[in-house]
Amino acid sequence: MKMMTIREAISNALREEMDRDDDVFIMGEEVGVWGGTYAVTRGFYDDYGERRVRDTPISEMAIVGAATGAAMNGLRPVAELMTINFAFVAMDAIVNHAAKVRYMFGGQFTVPLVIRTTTGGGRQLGATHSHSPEAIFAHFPGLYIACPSNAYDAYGMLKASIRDDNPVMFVEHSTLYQKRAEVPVDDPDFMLPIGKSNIAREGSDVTLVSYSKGVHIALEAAEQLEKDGVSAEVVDLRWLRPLDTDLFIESFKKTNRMVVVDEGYPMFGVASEITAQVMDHAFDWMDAPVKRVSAEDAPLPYSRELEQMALPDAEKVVKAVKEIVY
Amino acid sequence: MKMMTIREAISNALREEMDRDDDVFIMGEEVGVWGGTYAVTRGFYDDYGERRVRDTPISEMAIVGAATGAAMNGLRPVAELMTINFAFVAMDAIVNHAAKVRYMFGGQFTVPLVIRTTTGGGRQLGATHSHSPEAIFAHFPGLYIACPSNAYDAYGMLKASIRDDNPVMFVEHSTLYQKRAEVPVDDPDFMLPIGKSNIAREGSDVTLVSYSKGVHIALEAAEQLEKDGVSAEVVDLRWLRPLDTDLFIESFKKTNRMVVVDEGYPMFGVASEITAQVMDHAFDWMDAPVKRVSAEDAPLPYSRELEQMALPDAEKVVKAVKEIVY
Amino acid sequence: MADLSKDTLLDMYRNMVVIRRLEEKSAELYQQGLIGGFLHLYIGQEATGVGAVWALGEDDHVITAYRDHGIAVSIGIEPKYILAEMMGKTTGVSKGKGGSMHLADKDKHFWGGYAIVGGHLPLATGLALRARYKDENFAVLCLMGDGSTNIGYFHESLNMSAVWDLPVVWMIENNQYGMGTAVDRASGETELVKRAVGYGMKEGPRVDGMDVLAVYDATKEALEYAKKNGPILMESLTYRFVGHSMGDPERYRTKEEVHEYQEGDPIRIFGDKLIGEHKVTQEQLDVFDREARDLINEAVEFATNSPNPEFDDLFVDIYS
Amino acid sequence: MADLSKDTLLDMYRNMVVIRRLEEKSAELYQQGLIGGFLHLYIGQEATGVGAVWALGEDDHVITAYRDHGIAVSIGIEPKYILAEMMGKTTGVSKGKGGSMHLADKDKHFWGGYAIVGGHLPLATGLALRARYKDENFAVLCLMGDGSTNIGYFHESLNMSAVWDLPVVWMIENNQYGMGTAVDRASGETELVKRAVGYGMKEGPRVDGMDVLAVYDATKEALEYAKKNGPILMESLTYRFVGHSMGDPERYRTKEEVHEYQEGDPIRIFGDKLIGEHKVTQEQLDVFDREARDLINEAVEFATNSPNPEFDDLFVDIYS
Ligand SMILES: Cc1ncc(C[n+]2csc(CCOP(=O)(O)OP(=O)(O)O)c2C)c(N)n1
Ligand SMILES: Cc1ncc(C[n+]2csc(CCOP(=O)(O)OP(=O)(O)O)c2C)c(N)n1
Ligand SMILES: [Mg+2]
Ligand SMILES: [Mg+2]
Repeated sequence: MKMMTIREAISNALREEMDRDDDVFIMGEEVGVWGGTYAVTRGFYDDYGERRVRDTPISEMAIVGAATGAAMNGLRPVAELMTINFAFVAMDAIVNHAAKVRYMFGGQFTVPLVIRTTTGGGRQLGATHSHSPEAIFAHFPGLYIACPSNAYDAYGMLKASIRDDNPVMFVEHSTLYQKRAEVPVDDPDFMLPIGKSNIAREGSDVTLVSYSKGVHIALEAAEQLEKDGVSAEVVDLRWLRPLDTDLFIESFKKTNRMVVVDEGYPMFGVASEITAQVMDHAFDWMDAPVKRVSAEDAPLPYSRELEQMALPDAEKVVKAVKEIVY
Repeated sequence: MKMMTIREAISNALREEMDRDDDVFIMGEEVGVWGGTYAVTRGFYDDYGERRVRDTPISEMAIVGAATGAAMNGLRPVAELMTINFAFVAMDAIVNHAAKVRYMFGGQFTVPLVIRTTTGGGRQLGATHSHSPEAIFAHFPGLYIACPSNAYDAYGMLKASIRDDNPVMFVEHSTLYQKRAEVPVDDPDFMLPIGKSNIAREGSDVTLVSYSKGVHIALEAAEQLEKDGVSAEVVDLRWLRPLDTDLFIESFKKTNRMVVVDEGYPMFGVASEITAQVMDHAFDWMDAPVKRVSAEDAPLPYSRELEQMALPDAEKVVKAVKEIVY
Repeated sequence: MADLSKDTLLDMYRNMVVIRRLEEKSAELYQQGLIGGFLHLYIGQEATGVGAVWALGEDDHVITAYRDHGIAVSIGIEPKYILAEMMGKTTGVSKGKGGSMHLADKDKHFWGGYAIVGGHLPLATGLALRARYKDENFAVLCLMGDGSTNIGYFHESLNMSAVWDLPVVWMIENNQYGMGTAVDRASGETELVKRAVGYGMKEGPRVDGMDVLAVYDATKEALEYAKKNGPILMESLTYRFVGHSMGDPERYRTKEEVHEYQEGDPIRIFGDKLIGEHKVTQEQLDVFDREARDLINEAVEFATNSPNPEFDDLFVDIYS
Repeated sequence: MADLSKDTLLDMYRNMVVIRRLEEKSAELYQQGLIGGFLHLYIGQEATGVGAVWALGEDDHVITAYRDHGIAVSIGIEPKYILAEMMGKTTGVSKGKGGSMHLADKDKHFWGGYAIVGGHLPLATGLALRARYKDENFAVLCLMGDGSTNIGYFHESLNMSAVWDLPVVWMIENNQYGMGTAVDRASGETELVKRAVGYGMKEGPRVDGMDVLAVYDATKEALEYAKKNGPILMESLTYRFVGHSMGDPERYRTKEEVHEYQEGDPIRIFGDKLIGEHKVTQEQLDVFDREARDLINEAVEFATNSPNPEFDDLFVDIYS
């Protein structure tokens, strides 16, 4: 075990997988000479050369499409979309090609592709650059969606994603790169199973479900709640697809109360689905309505204070909990 | 009032608005010489000429983007995307530009744009061409999403959309064009209000909520249920954004039971949001879990029988109702 | 000029005839409701598909758009598996999941037909990347329609292939229309190969797409060029004798225009050449035709008797 | 050559200086945490923005990417409204909703800066459509970076403008890098104006982007051309003296390279010309400089004292 940041964990995982398998390579905007916009691939270009660390033109459709073609033809690309906002430009390549070529051709093709990208608001980047649109990608069968919240998970989930034979959108949160945790670097084959979520904190009065940055908001809320005598369990989904319904339902059957925390737009979002799952699987355990704490239903504004008001925070979560724990 | 198909209703609405206002024009692939892939604009090219009925290259990003620019600069384009599947290629132009230029520039710009498109599966077009992805567009504030189920609504909603100053995605169902209904052609200013849903059938035991083709499935199910002594109310959402929560919640408070019917993928979809809304607004009225009948969680296959099995139908709705009405 | 044995020439001719008969039968089956979805026929364009595919070396690859039957036959997929696919059967090349627009055979290096205009272009870029990455000596032939050269995918894919010197032969099957839109109503520049200039890419020829041997020669040369130097953009000038897909009202062109092109039917042209220059008799050609009909009829029988997929198949092959 | 009065020349010079001082102050405010988000400075590129915008006629329009401060100043937005925007205040041009990357002033025909690479190109196509639709005599100047010429938006927007003969001047501000990627690592063809060929579009000049009058002249001519004939693609060859945005490690170029270009500072070049050819004194130029500093300092004060938006503002201007 070694203490490291999410940035280091991802960087290490990438290096290890590239060292293990020559077919693993990186492509994307500014991944090479620049060293990665979020510095995740710093040093890679010097160490692996331009064959394996490929700077691309600003061409997201082709980045995803070419990575998909390369994956179909036996390579194992880790394609980077600088931010998930640029995934909209490549939407068709992702949801209609990467996600579907296997199915549509009766299983002839395999797409061992990882699309790494960053998500999240809160950095004053304005409406087009501040999305947390994971829900709309998770809508599509054929993809896996990974949303790690900490270094340990990021490391194990990325290694699993790279070794898996299916297309994975690997969504990192742009404000979490400096978060530290212990990472099991001693085991070169350490992986976290695809589609398994995690109890980030145990509790008994209410279940807080989230993923990515929302987990930290939930944990902070849980601490505040503890002071008020409310014991909150925090479920870190880790993956939005496959969605591990079992774990949060189990937790809910224990606590009978739930708040879902999610940084995306509130309508037709992640929290909506989790709520509906509780309805499906635990109706008789509902002592109160499942509450959703998402971003406000507005494009994110530039202004710092205003943007912060639009985003979920621990205070909002605590407030939502108090509405249902009485 | 005049009996006509949805195709005719839309065609009439377009003609009337073009006649009324020279700034209204049509652009898109095959809207002109061909007469519209679904024959909605047949004859328009001859009648209005290529200034106002503009065939475009196969360039969806530019179709939406240019229409947005034209709208910002005072025209009132009705841009056609041949099917909503091609909206993925234009996703960024829709959700990051059409939907956001007003907000991002502090209200300086106005985008009186209608994007007409067709949705739906069931036509053996394979996985890439059979989406019903309305939910992922409805996720984004800044857009309106219209999903008419019949000729009367299509007519009134389209006229309202064209006259409104905001970007509307107007989503027609490709298998409904021949459906007939009475349309109030005598009133040139007939419009249905944006964001108001409708009771398509009254009932007292269960509320079926749907939109577009799903409404017809729900109505068919309601007839079957009636024979079994179950009285189903059918709510036609008409718009997914703004979402008229009031009406279906009111209905639910009367019936205390709900099945949502939706042709899209089940995860992070329309039915998920409706379910969550019930949780928010009518927890104490829930006598049974809200049920969701969506497409199966798989890309749509080509094979006719297999595709049909993947889609919602009246039988599935009846079955879902019977699980909660006892 | 192509240095092909008489046997090979006859095989190519046969190939063209099989495509034609397959297409005619498909149309029939479509009318009968036995084929569904969108059906895009290759009638009139056979010389392009056959000429181009026969030029491929053993290690080369091919990928195309939804108008893919001709490529599927040329690459060697038996018509029975094609028709089974079109009829949605489990014995189809794509197990009934793909239909007419999504034929493929990975083992034959045919990476499929794709229904999103331009969507397969970056796939071709990626398929070709392997050659440079692993220092393998193959090229990828990427066929596309004239209409698809106006979508963003075209630009990004061609540019990336140029920046990375990838061995792709970008071949535009210019049949003069994208659905009902004539090239000059859709493209600022109608000599589409000129778009190579913007990518510093080799501008290839505009070959007579009704002459199977001309297409063969040009493709062969282009493949060699691509392997050595990087991408090349070429056109095959052709024409479809039938509608864009079944049910096309064809308001965008006159019957006369179609008839005029039909005069230059690529199969007849090639047949005449075989008779004139290669001592083949009309009787021999007629035999090929009968054989093709039989083959297609057997294929229909095979497809008809094949099983439909079942509910559980819905969830098979979503993930590996 | 530009036939501009001395007063106009001085105003253009002043304009350039104001941009420079604004940019330096913005950097300072960013370091202090008073400006957030991404901040892309225009230092080094002033001659392009000023030359191009001053060439616009009263009815013409302009739109650009996120590197938009120089355009905003040149079009006549007072720096106080720009800085207020960057500081997220309600008095900002976009009411604090847009920030540095999203300045605009509809009344001045400035349709904004856009942060999605290439996203504003089709908007320009659409803005220009009005001219043909209503038979109005204006052109749209669309500025973009070299890097943005590789995205699908570029291809589709330029082609559509060509098919419809729209009055757009597509001007590439070629500062030689898209973030850290040099043009020849991103574009198969590095002479970017050549891409016009693929659209049958007028290939415009590659003008010296460090010479404000050269840019002015070329733009003026291009605007005339566009109004009469349709779109034209041109380049302004320039260089940014600072990082792509704040915090750029600048590993992709050497300090020497930057210094070399700084020798050709467009403001100094223009100043020297004014002194040498127009009998302007260094003292006069120094006065402009002081005035610019004062203007910017006042702007900071205005912005600082302006109110922040409040919670309810979140929901204002989503819809009209
Ligand atoms: C992105 C996208 N837009 C629109 C369509 C609808 N469409 C299918 S085929 C076609 C015309 C394509 O023409 P071309 O590339 O010339 O090929 P051809 O049919 O002539 O072989 C169009 C517009 C599509 N499939 N995908
Ligand atoms: C679609 C998209 N992809 C990537 C980015 C990230 N990005 C912002 S600026 C930029 C470089 C653009 O370079 P260029 O067009 O040359 O403009 P310059 O910054 O040099 O003015 C990139 C890659 C983006 N904003 N949008
Ligand atoms: Mg064509
Ligand atoms: Mg640049």
